[in-house]
Amino acid sequence: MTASTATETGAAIVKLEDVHLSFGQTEVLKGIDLTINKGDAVSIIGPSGSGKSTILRCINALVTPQSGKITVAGTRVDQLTKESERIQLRKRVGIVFQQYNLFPHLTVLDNIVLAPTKILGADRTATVKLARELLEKVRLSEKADAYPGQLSGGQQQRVAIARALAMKPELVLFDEVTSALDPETVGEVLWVIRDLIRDGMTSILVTHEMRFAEEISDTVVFTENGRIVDHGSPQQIFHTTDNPRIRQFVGGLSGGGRGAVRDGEGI
Amino acid sequence: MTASTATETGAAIVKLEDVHLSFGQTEVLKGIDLTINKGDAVSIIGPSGSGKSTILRCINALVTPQSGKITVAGTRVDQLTKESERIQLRKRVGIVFQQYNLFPHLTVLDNIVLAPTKILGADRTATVKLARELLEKVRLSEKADAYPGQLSGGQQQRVAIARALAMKPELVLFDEVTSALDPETVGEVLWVIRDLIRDGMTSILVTHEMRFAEEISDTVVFTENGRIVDHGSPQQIFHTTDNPRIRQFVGGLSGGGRGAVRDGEGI
Amino acid sequence: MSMAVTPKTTSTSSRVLRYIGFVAMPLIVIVWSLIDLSLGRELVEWIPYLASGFSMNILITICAVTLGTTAGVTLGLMQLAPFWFVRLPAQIYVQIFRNAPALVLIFATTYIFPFEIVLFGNYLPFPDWVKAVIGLAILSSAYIAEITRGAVLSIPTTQWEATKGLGFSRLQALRYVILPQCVRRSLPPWMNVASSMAMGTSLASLVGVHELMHAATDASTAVRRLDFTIIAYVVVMAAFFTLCYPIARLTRRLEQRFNAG
Amino acid sequence: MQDMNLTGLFIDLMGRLGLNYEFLATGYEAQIWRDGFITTLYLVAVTIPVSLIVGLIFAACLTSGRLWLSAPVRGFVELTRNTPTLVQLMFSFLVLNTVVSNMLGGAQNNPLSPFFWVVAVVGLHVAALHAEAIRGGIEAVPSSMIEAARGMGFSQFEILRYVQIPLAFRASLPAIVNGLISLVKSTTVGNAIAVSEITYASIMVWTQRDNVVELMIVLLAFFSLINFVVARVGSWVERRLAIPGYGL
Amino acid sequence: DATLDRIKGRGKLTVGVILSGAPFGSIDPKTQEQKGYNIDIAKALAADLGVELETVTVTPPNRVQFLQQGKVDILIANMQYTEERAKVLDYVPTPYDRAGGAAVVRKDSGLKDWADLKGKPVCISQGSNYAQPLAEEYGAIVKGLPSQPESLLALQGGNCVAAVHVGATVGLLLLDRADEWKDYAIPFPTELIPSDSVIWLRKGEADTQKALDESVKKLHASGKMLELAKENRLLNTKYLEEENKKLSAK
Ligand SMILES: Nc1ncnc2c1ncn2[C@@H]1O[C@H](COP(=O)(O)OP(=O)(O)OP(=O)(O)O)[C@@H](O)[C@H]1O
Ligand SMILES: Nc1ncnc2c1ncn2[C@@H]1O[C@H](COP(=O)(O)OP(=O)(O)OP(=O)(O)O)[C@@H](O)[C@H]1O
Ligand SMILES: [Mg+2]
Ligand SMILES: [Mg+2]
Repeated sequence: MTASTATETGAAIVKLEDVHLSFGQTEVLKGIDLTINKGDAVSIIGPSGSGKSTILRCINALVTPQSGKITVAGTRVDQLTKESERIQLRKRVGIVFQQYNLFPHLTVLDNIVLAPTKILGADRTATVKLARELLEKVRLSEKADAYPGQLSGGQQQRVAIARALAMKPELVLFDEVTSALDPETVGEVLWVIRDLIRDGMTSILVTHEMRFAEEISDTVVFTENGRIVDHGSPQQIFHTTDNPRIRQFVGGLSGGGRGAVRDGEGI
Repeated sequence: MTASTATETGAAIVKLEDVHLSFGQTEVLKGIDLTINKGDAVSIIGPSGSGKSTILRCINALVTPQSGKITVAGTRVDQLTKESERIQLRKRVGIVFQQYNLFPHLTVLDNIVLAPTKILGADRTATVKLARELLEKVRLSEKADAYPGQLSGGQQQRVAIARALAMKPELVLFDEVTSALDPETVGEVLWVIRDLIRDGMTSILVTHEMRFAEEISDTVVFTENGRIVDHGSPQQIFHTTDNPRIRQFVGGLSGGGRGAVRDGEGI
Repeated sequence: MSMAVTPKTTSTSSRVLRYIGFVAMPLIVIVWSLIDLSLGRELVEWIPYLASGFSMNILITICAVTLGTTAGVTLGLMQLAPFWFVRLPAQIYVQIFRNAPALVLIFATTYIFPFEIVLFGNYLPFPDWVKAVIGLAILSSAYIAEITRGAVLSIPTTQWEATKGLGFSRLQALRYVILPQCVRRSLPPWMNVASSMAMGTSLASLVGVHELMHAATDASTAVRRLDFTIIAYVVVMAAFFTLCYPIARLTRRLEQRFNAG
Repeated sequence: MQDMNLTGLFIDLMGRLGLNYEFLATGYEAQIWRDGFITTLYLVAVTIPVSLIVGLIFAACLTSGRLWLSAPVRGFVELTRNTPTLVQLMFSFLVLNTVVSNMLGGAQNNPLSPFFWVVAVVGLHVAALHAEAIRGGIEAVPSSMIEAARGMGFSQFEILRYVQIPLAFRASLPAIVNGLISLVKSTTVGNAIAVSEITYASIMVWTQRDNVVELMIVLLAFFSLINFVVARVGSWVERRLAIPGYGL
Repeated sequence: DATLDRIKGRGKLTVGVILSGAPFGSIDPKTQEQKGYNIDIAKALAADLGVELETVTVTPPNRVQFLQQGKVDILIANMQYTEERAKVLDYVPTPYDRAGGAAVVRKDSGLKDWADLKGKPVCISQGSNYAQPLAEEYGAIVKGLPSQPESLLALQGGNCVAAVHVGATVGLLLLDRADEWKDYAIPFPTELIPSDSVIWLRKGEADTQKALDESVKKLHASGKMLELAKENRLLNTKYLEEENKKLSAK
């Protein structure tokens, strides 16, 4: 474990204040408050449908809440009205999804190079160099010219991470990046994220890998039913919490996913 | 755990003797010997590409080995030459795949009823009754008229199991039935299989859920690289084996999938 | 979020268009006829003649599309057969007839089929419209064969695998599982074929059928008014539109129905 | 001279088979007929790119989600798909063209030739077919992939340009090739407004010589040849653009 | 021969007619029946043979096919005599009319004779036989439109300087619809390739040919042909009058 208690490494880079969001009739976020400092690694855990992905989408301006304040790196995200402003924000906040969604018609290298050159207008030679460095980082140097269809799921997901990093984001959001992977390839993706966080990248992870969340996070946030039920150091959430719901979720198979199957309870 | 040591519950229903199989140049099965008795539950575990799915396909006559004997319920599967004979066999051996592959254009009920009525020529009213019982068993009675697209992955997989059972098979093969599911819905599918096995259905499971395999199997088979490296009671394979490779696979994240993340090693 | 917005806007726009489509052209015809009453009278006089022509277009369209679909699906499946002696003839048929202009195919039917058949000493006329049906059915079957082949190939192999696992034979799998799923995928291109067959019926005059295009020319020739010639064209367009557009809408509705399922 | 002899030989040979190609020996008819081949090829060569480019623009409008862009295009697509191309062409040439002439102060100032109208009407008609096919392809791009691109800061247009169209184009290529094959055949409507393509030339010959069968055989062979080439090029492009791991 | 036997056997004469416009052939909207000079001739012939008449509308691409196939017995379809046609088909030697082309042009166009059409676009209908002489002799740029109405629309739209059609048809048009055509005239002094309109039939049907020829001659001699022409408002009946004189004199 790298760090465990409160989050005072730097200034707040993400701040959500009383964020409410509904899709049509269904209220999905019912007042979210969350502060994340520069350099932090925050994990969000919680049952399916509790609003984890939606929180990430709010931060990246992919959805706009009905009320509440969202500040990301000095920008009031909730007040952005123009799509072009949202695009500006998204260039600074990387996001990686469960379905890695590489562009199947481009090689691995082109997948990484496309956005920086076309969206940021970066120089191609420099970007290719950066891309190769990133591929090295995710240990896929030899796959630069392969197409996504020729890679395993774990390899694709690592490319997706490299693609997000190529935009040199100030913050990266990971949404269940290992859920679609077969059990044996989960490990390789988690290695990459662990390295990133060790290098000091600010990141927010939604994950079902409890053990992993415990190891790498500075703060763990537990959401349920559109609310943040509790947050604290991994030690607090995973071991010393009094909240019976969290204990159950963290402990049982039906609540905690595969991450929990070996500790003997819950089946 | 229901039963643990050797397999003497009944007569052999499946017998593989020195089965060799190649796809083109690549040798996938390199001499498989396996005996399964009536009423047994056998789990096959092992790393990706080790030939687990291929073993199931051989038993169901979906592929034919180059050499070796396969006997299933008295039929010499390896000697079947006509497609119609293979179809006869498949009617008696159910198989459920990782991608549940329900027929998207039919309701849940019709998915289950289609094969028995059209293939076995069973009476429709009786089959519908059976289908409703099976849906009850997999706890989906209320979804009889839904379309597959309207169900979650876990629900679809349970329908797929019901569909296989509707053919009243003598033996059911499960090929990583929970791998494509998100962590929270794995449990519901495993419940159904556990119930089935408790009811005495002969079944062969390929699975990555070690804890589950340990709990429900009579025998666990460990495959690697086209060979059966070891087999025995769950106690033997998971706890008392001397084989370092199996220890590593069962114990480490990189080897054992998510089933292992909570026991503190491997990350 | 734009995902959530898109279907809504397209549905409003198509609702607006639905009405415009049906109303616009007939409206032009009516307003014009009312402004110039002598033209209107002329048109009213000719409507029965034009209508009798158009009934042939409808008849031929329905028969040709039905026949072409049946034959096309069969040919499409033949193209996928595991035996070359089934596959090859179907492939050759499709390549030849898909590439041939409708004009040539319809004309060829006059050449190939007699105008009457002698049956037990009785002269039975071989109706001209049947020739047009055959010509168009040949063309549409070649197209539909390709559509069917494409649709079958686009069904995930895992579906075939599932049927195998349940003990379906190849034909049973096709009949109960694969083809029903092909319907949705094939609907839009099928509609394209159906509407081009409807348009193709205007070539039926080549084999001596009294159809709308020809009737409109007859009418223009007889009336000898320039404005009548023009309004006759608008009437022809409106007629074909009323024939094809409902089919187009129906297929889109079906498409959505299957999407929901 | 050599040429004349060859023609003569051909006519003679065909004559023995009961096919009348005697017009080839004449001046005027042989001339328009030979020109007909060239005009058709030219027409096809011009109309194909027009239909592809306009089809792409139409598809972009249809999927833009903006009513003022999609509604007119949808209206046009339905109109052109559901009315005979032949009538559209005659209407455009005999009515619209006259209107244009009047606006420009006389036919002599009107630069729009019958050839232009064939390219416009057939090109736009097939463009509508392409647009529907490409729209299907665009809508089939998984929404999660679009969200991934949006999450990276792509604008709507950039998503279309770099993600949706490349994928949709591949997915709809077979349908597009189908559209091009019917385009080649549709150029024959040009005869209705006296564009001297090959069917027009054939009509002019067979109305005088009544050798319809002979000319139909040539038409069949000629169009089959062009379409064979189109289909070949189509499958070549399909292979060139194929990407591993995707059955696109 | 076969055709005559069949006509007699069935008691029916099947005639292929073309509806190229008044006065030769068109549709009567009220009865939806064909009318015109060609149809009247067909009726008269059938009456003379003592059989019923059935007419079939034909178009340029299918007329010969229909005749060869036996779908029609004879063609009265504006097909002028040409040597090429005579090689494949037989015809009734006595013509029922002589017709040539007339050019409709704008009055202010300044065109005076056929030679003035050199290098200018000229509209015709696709069935007509004026294309070759217009192009080869007078150097006009010929544009064949599907039928006469389109050709005339193209003329009015300024797409060509002249529309050349059978003299009788356009002459009658300019008379009947003087308002619409007030800016147009038929100024050329001569008709283009005046030639004989004959009835066509299958090759080698000598008996039919003979029987029909007699009938046609009879119609000319009795003045019935002339009468039909006048009823249908053929403008130029000079040829028919000559024929009537010649034959009735015998
Ligand atoms: N576009 C949408 N329209 C309507 N409802 C939505 C939409 N997106 C999400 N929801 C609903 O919002 C709720 C929260 O969704 P969210 O994806 O944030 O959950 P989650 O915590 O990420 O769950 P999971 O672990 O399953 O990914 C769910 O009930 C979901 O059905
Ligand atoms: N149809 C095929 N053609 C060629 N090779 C194949 C085919 N099916 C399987 N293989 C190869 O056979 C080997 C064993 O495959 P199999 O699917 O049995 O492995 P598995 O143990 O089920 O792996 P996993 O856990 O990934 O499902 C793999 O290397 C695979 O690439
Ligand atoms: Mg989520
Ligand atoms: Mg497998």
